[in-house]
Amino acid sequence: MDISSVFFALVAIVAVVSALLVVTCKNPINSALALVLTFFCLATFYAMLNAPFMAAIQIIVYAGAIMVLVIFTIMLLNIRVDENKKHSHQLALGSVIGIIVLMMTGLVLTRGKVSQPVGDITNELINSQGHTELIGKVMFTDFLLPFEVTSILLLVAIVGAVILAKRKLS
Amino acid sequence: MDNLNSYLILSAVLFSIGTIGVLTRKNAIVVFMCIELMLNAVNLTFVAFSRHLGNLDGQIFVFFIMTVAAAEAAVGLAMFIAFFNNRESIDIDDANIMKW
Amino acid sequence: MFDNVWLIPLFPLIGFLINGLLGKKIKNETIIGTIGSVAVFASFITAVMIFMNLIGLPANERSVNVKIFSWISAGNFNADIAFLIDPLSCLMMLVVTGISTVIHIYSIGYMHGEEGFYRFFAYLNLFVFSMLLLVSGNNLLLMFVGWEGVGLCSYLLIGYYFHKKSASDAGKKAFVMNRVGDFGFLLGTFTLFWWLGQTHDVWTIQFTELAKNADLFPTGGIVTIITLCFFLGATGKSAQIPLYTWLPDAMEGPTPVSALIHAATMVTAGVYMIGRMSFLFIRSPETMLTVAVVGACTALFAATIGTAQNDIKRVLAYSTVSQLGYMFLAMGVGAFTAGIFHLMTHAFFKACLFLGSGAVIHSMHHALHHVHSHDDAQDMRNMGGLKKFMPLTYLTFLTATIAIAGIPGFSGFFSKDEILWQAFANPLHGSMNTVLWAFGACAALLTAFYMFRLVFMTFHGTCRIKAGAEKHLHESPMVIVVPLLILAFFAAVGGYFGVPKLIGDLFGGIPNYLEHFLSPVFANAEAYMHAHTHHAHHSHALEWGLMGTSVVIAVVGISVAYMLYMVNPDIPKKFTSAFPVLHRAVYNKWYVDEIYDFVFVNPCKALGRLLWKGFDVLVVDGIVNGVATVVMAFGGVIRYFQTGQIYNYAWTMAFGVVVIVGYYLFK
Amino acid sequence: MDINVAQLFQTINLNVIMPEIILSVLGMALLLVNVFIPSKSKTYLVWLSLIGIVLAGFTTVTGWGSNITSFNGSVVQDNFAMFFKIIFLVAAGLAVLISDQYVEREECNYGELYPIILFTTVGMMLMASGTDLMTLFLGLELMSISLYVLAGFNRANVKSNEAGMKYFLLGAFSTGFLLYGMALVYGVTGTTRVAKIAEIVSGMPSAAGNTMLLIGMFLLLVGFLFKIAAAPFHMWTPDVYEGAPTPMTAFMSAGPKAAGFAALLRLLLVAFPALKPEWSDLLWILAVLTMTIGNFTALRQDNIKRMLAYSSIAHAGYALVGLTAANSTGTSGILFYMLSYAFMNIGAFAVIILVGKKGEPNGTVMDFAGLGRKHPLLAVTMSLFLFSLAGMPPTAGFIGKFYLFSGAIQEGYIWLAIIGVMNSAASVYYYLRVMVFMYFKPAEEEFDWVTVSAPVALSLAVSAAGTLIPGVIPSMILQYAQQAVKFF
Amino acid sequence: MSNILSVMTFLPILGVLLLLFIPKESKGVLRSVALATTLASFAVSLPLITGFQTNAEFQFVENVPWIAAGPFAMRYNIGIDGISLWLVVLTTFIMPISVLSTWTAVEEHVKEYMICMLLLETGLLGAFISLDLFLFYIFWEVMLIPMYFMIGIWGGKNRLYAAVKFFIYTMFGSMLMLVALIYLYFLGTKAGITDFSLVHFFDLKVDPSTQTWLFAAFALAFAIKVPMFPLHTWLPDAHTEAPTAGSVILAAIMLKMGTYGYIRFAMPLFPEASHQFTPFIATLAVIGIIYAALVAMVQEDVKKLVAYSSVAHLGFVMLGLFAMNEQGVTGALLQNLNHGISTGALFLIVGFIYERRHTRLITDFGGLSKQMPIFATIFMIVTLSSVALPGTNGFVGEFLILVGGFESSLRWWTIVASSGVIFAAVYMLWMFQRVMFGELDNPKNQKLLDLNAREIGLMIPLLIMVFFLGVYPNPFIKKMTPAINKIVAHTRIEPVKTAKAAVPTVEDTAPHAVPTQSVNPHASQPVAAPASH
Repeated sequence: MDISSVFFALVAIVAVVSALLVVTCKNPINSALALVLTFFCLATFYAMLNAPFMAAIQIIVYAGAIMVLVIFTIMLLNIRVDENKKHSHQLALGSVIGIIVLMMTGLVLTRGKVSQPVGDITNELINSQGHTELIGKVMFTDFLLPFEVTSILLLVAIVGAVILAKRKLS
Repeated sequence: MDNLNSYLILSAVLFSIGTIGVLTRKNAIVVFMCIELMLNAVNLTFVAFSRHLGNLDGQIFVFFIMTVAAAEAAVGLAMFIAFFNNRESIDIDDANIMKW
Repeated sequence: MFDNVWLIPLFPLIGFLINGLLGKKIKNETIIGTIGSVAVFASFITAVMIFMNLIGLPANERSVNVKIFSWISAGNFNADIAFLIDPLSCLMMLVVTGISTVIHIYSIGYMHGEEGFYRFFAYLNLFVFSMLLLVSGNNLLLMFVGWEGVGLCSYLLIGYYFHKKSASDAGKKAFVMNRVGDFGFLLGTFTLFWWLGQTHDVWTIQFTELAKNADLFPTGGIVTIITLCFFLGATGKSAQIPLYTWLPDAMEGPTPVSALIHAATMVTAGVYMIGRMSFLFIRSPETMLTVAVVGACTALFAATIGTAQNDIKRVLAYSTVSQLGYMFLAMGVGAFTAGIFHLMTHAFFKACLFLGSGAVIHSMHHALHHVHSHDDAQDMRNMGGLKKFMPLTYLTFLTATIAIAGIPGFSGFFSKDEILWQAFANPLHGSMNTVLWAFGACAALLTAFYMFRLVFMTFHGTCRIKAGAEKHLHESPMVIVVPLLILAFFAAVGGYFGVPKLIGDLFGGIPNYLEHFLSPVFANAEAYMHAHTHHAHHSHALEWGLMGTSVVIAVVGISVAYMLYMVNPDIPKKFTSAFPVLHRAVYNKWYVDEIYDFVFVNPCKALGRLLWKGFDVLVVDGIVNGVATVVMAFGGVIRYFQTGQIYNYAWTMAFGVVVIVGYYLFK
Repeated sequence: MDINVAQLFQTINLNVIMPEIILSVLGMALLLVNVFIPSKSKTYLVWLSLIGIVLAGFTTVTGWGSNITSFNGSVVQDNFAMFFKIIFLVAAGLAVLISDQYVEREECNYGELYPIILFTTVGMMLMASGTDLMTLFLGLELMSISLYVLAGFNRANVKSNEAGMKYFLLGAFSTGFLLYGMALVYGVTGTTRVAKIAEIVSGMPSAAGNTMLLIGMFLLLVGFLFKIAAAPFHMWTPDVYEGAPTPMTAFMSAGPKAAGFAALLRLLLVAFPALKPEWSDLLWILAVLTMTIGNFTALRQDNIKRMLAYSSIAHAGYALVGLTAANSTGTSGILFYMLSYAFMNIGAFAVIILVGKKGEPNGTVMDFAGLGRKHPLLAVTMSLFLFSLAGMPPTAGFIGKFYLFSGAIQEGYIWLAIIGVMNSAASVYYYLRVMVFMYFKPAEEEFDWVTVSAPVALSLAVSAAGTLIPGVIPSMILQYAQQAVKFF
Repeated sequence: MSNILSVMTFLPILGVLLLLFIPKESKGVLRSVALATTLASFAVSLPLITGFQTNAEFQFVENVPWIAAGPFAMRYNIGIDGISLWLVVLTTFIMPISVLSTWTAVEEHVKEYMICMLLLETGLLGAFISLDLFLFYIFWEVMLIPMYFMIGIWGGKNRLYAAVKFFIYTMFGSMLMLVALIYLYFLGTKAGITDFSLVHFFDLKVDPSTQTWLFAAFALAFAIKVPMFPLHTWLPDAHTEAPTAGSVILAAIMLKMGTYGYIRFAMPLFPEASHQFTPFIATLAVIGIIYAALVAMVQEDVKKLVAYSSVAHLGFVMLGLFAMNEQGVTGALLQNLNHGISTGALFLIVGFIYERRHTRLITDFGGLSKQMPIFATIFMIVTLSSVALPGTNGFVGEFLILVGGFESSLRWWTIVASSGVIFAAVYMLWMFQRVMFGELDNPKNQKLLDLNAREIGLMIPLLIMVFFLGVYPNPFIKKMTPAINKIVAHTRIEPVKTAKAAVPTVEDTAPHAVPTQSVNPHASQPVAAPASH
């Protein structure tokens, strides 16, 4: 068990615990903060996977943009604590289904057969050319169209957010 | 490759936790956060696969998922606000006018 | 000339159309009546001319088919509108048109002032048309057309006073009972057609063709089935047991109708049919026996009922049933000529009797009407001593009564005696003969009794009509009386067409015209009979003896009636009080109607109601609506899965994923 | 790994995505126009959008018969995609036409509506023409996010809010599964290009034994099954359809459903034909479930929008029958049916819009009482749509169903076809029920004279024509549908 | 004029278009236009009779491609032969009468009403002339729609239930037929058939077990339409609630669609299966005859009674069809016409009194003869025609059916069925008695007016046909005969060879099937024997 494995285990534990906190915290703010922690953990994993660009935008987009937005909304709406009333059946049923999903996914992963490496991207290449550049090249060649589509997607999101959230002028 | 499997298992765990959250939580924003958690689990899978396969398609995919997540966040949160404006609540329990 | 045979049914049809369509406009009774009568009379004349032509032919050529057009032809089934002219049909045409003419004329007087006078004549003409079709059609199907047609007219005419429930009930009953018989007729036709075609590739329903191929039929077996079916038809039409109950009820119709349809013509259609199919009937001993037994039983049975009826027309009705029984007895013992002979004589005297009773009722009605009495104009208990008020009617009535009672010299004697003799002597039924003869004889006794009871109660004794009414009783107008006289004349002398050889020889060889005339028609049957039965020779002495016996029987019957109703009128009352159950049973016609109601009518209605409310509404619609209800209920249930709660929806989705993934995982 | 720009641009053929470009550009332009022309009435936007839509349709049609991939294989212009694009354009065009009067009445007349509809259409088009999982995903998301907005468009309305929220949360949830499936497929095949996936899967010795691939494929389907409202992923449909503004409901019922089928068809028949034994069983069951649940629940609905929502679930079920068959008859049937469905369903919703009153946009079936007497023409049109939905000849709905069920029978799925037609017979009841109210019952209160604005009238005319004409001379459209599915 | 059939069929559509432009207030014009259209259609149909060559071929054929996409090729293929000729003419003949019959009864929504009538006519005619299975199905379904509205809008109290029941009942059956139709088509394509043309499928050899299922599906659809016991319960409801013209068309024409379907499609397409099902169907037919008669007997509503009588009559028709010999089929087809005329007339008659009294309960009447003599006469004639009195049309058909049945393997069934003639007399005459005879004691009936000129006028053609068909049916039969012979020969299982070979295969492959003719071996043997073949 080398050091990276230990590190992986530690971060993984943190990620799982924080994810659990997201689900269990009564206060949405706490959930949000726990989620941010999870995002950080994932960013760590990306870095470990030699994908520094992904780690960066993980933090920038998720932790930086999305979660700020979420927290802002929570504050705006002044939501403090989650419900007092208990919905035991909801909890139970949800948990059961979730756990089944977990077990099944595990089974799927262990039974499945992953493809052999097909690409030519190696650690050496990433180290030599730089991750961002490599990503950029692929994105603007093979995946140019999806990339362009994201622009419209974001435009729609903006316009939509404006329409939906605007208060009635009266 | 052990390494890949641990990532995959981890992402599966996160995905399931996210699912549980969606199924159990009542606050719409928390539900939304749980969905984000699910998406992140998927992202982890993608990146892990991408690394294993040695091509960057998976990472590109993650990039797009993030964009979509951002867009969804914008629209979703705006929607919650609109809902809150009308109902003074963002409990999904309260979204029950229409049924049957 | 034969080619013009279609004119015979056509005239009445034209009469029917004119009166039926325009009668309401014409209004004038005389014109309507004249049209109706002339139409029938024209037929009569034509029939006479045909008859003349026919007897001009050699005996073995007296069978002519006249095809008008092809009616139905499908596959190997072929039915033409075509007529058969042979001695039998010719005789029937003469009888039908002749008596019809008389009765039409009578009706002009009798129906005077009735509402729907035109309707009456239209129906009457239609009836004559149908009857002529029946007797002259050259195939089974055309006969069936007439067969049903007369049933229809009977229905219409019985229900002539349709506002009376009893009348329309009686009409319906007549029609339905006839239909039961028709059912048999149809089945017989089908079986005959199918069997002959199937086994011998002879696809026909034409009488002459069938007769030509008669030898193809075996004895008994299929023929028994066929003939029994036909006989069922005959019992319906000719009011034999078990389908006789409609006939007494049919007296609801106007009296001329009773005379024409329910005495002289239509009801004898069954007899005619058996005569027409004699070549077939003779080939089934079982059927012949059945016919004979049913005939004998009906003759006796109806006679018993006739003794206890008080309604003048009902007595005559039961008498008709009884006499028809005689005819069937004759047919059943293979005495076809005798049967047809009795048919003819019966037509004369029974028509006369009915018309006479009609005259009486007419008069009674008139008288009772004058004193505003609601007494029944047909009830003999209200009559008595009418002789002096309506002498001519009395005279004709008495003649006909004597004829029916079988007093020698009158027509009934010859025909009835011939039947009784044949019943006794004909070898067809072996040991049954005596029994059949005994039945016939008993019936003869009863006939003489109740007929004279009728005469005594009506015309003799004291006048029992409501006080003050008797001065309104009077003889009928000439238009009524003349037909009575004509018929009475034939009732008296009609028998001389068929004088038995025995008597004929006695009087210097008077030939039996009728037998000679009809013999080609029954030749096949006769030949078969001769070939297949051992013809026992009976002595002339025996025949004379039996003849004497029947005369004695008649006289005894008359005497008893005289004793009971003229000399000592208390005896019947004492008798009834001594045997109340018996009397009530006889008076109520042995409760046969009630039994039929109980056994057939009510169960059918109950079953219909059960099937409707029970099966149709409850079961079938229940299933249909039930399925709909279940589906709706199911929809009602599953819609509640749609709780409106997001997490429920999410669960469902996740659950779906789990199930399907699980399926693929553990497949 | 250098980029040869010239080579790169060689792979890009903008003609392939010309309709998308036209609509996107128009959408953006309209956003600006809306800002700079402060007119209270937005009807001009309707006509502008319509021009763009027609233009896009024209460019689509001119490409008929070509089969060009572009953007390095992430998008394709083939008959299949083009046929679906026409369907989307029809749906969008009709939706645009029926919106104006409604939003005006409901006082949510924001000019952004039309651009969003156009962007939605772009998303749908990408779903039809995308040959890369990423394109498909982004197309789907573009469509979905726009639809979330459209569902919640009437922001002052509680039901609209609720509809938007439900749609959003459940849609995002299903996206989670979709993405996980994509990830697994990516893991197994190492690519996101549909063509390559097909190549690899068919080359696999035991593709059916690879659980990861199977599950990946299935989770992938979930995302699209959700969009077409197939059971058990249909739960959102009634609520969202009921709550969303009626024109949006109409649009939602026609466009995204078609888009979902476009994606499903391409994935199942291009990427995973090798796994047909695996997915056809599943679809068989889902088709039966979907039809039955949809129809049976619709039987008991009084709210007409909700009823049509359940009915749209049922219709997804019918189309799934064709998908199960997966032969040219069935698939061309889907294409035909989706087009017909766009006409008839949007037409029906147009009538609902007209009959509805301000403030109570959720008409019940009872609101139709007496329509036949007061507005015979409107009632006749509605009857036409309903008969078509019920699958009565001579309407397009019948021909569509005929081909769908024929496809199943051709492949030997007799029982599926029988269950289908039985469902179809049961569905007649609730369609007839509307007609019962329209014609057989008198109006409960005085019926206001319905005003029909020009765009709505046009949309009704087009819908009616689109419902009736293909029913009488269907080969006009069917032959194109046949060509469209030829490459499967 | 080579496209005479198309003109005839679509002329009513033209009428519809015309009606659309006539304001709904001018009811007289609307009615006249509708009447003129139907009359024109009738006039156009007359050359069919004169121009019809007496042979077994389809005539006046129009055959052009219609749909061609994917595996399917549908053609607009129409034409008539002896079987459909008279049904077509019956349709065009009845339609003007129906239009005229509701001249005054329908006062509301005249325009829509007339449009419905005309659409209905197109649907009916189309179904009778279609030689393309798909085209037939289209018309078959289309005719439901106007009828549904006619019952639902202009019907009686319980019209809603009746209309919906009618529609869904019929729809249910035809849906299964659709599946069978498609299945059959694909069987055909395997054998090289390239379109839906009926004639191509006649020669298709379908294996017996498949035939069983296909036949069952077809038979179910047709049985519902006929309607056969126990699928008849929609009929009394539909008839009772429908307006007069609706009932007339329903009884006179629409029900014929079921029997026509059997003879045109179900039987020749699936001869082995037809034989196999014969005892079953005959049993149902006979049960229907007796059952409907018994139920009719106790009905309180005149219309319901007539409706049940229809069930009984059509039981006869079914029996005749499944006798599968010339007489039986001829009789059945003739009876189709007869039933159309007689029952159509009966419904008109019920309509007359309903229009006057707004009730159809038998107990509300009685003694009408006195007040309405013309009516009484007409009613009587029609009643008698309905009870198959010789000389009227009903008799010829019924007799031929029974003869045919008797010659076939269905002898015992026929014997039972024959008793139907008794029951028919019972219920019809009893009804007639209760309505027309007796005292005129209900004061409301005492002011009834007799039929007016219009009413008499529209009954007269029917009465003429009653007698014409009764007295001289041969012209009708002659035109049918070649076509019937062809179908009978086609449907008949060849006597010696296949009769032996077919029976075991039928039993092997279809153990679930209803008893085959082997149950009645001595009966089936002679049927196949006629030397004419």
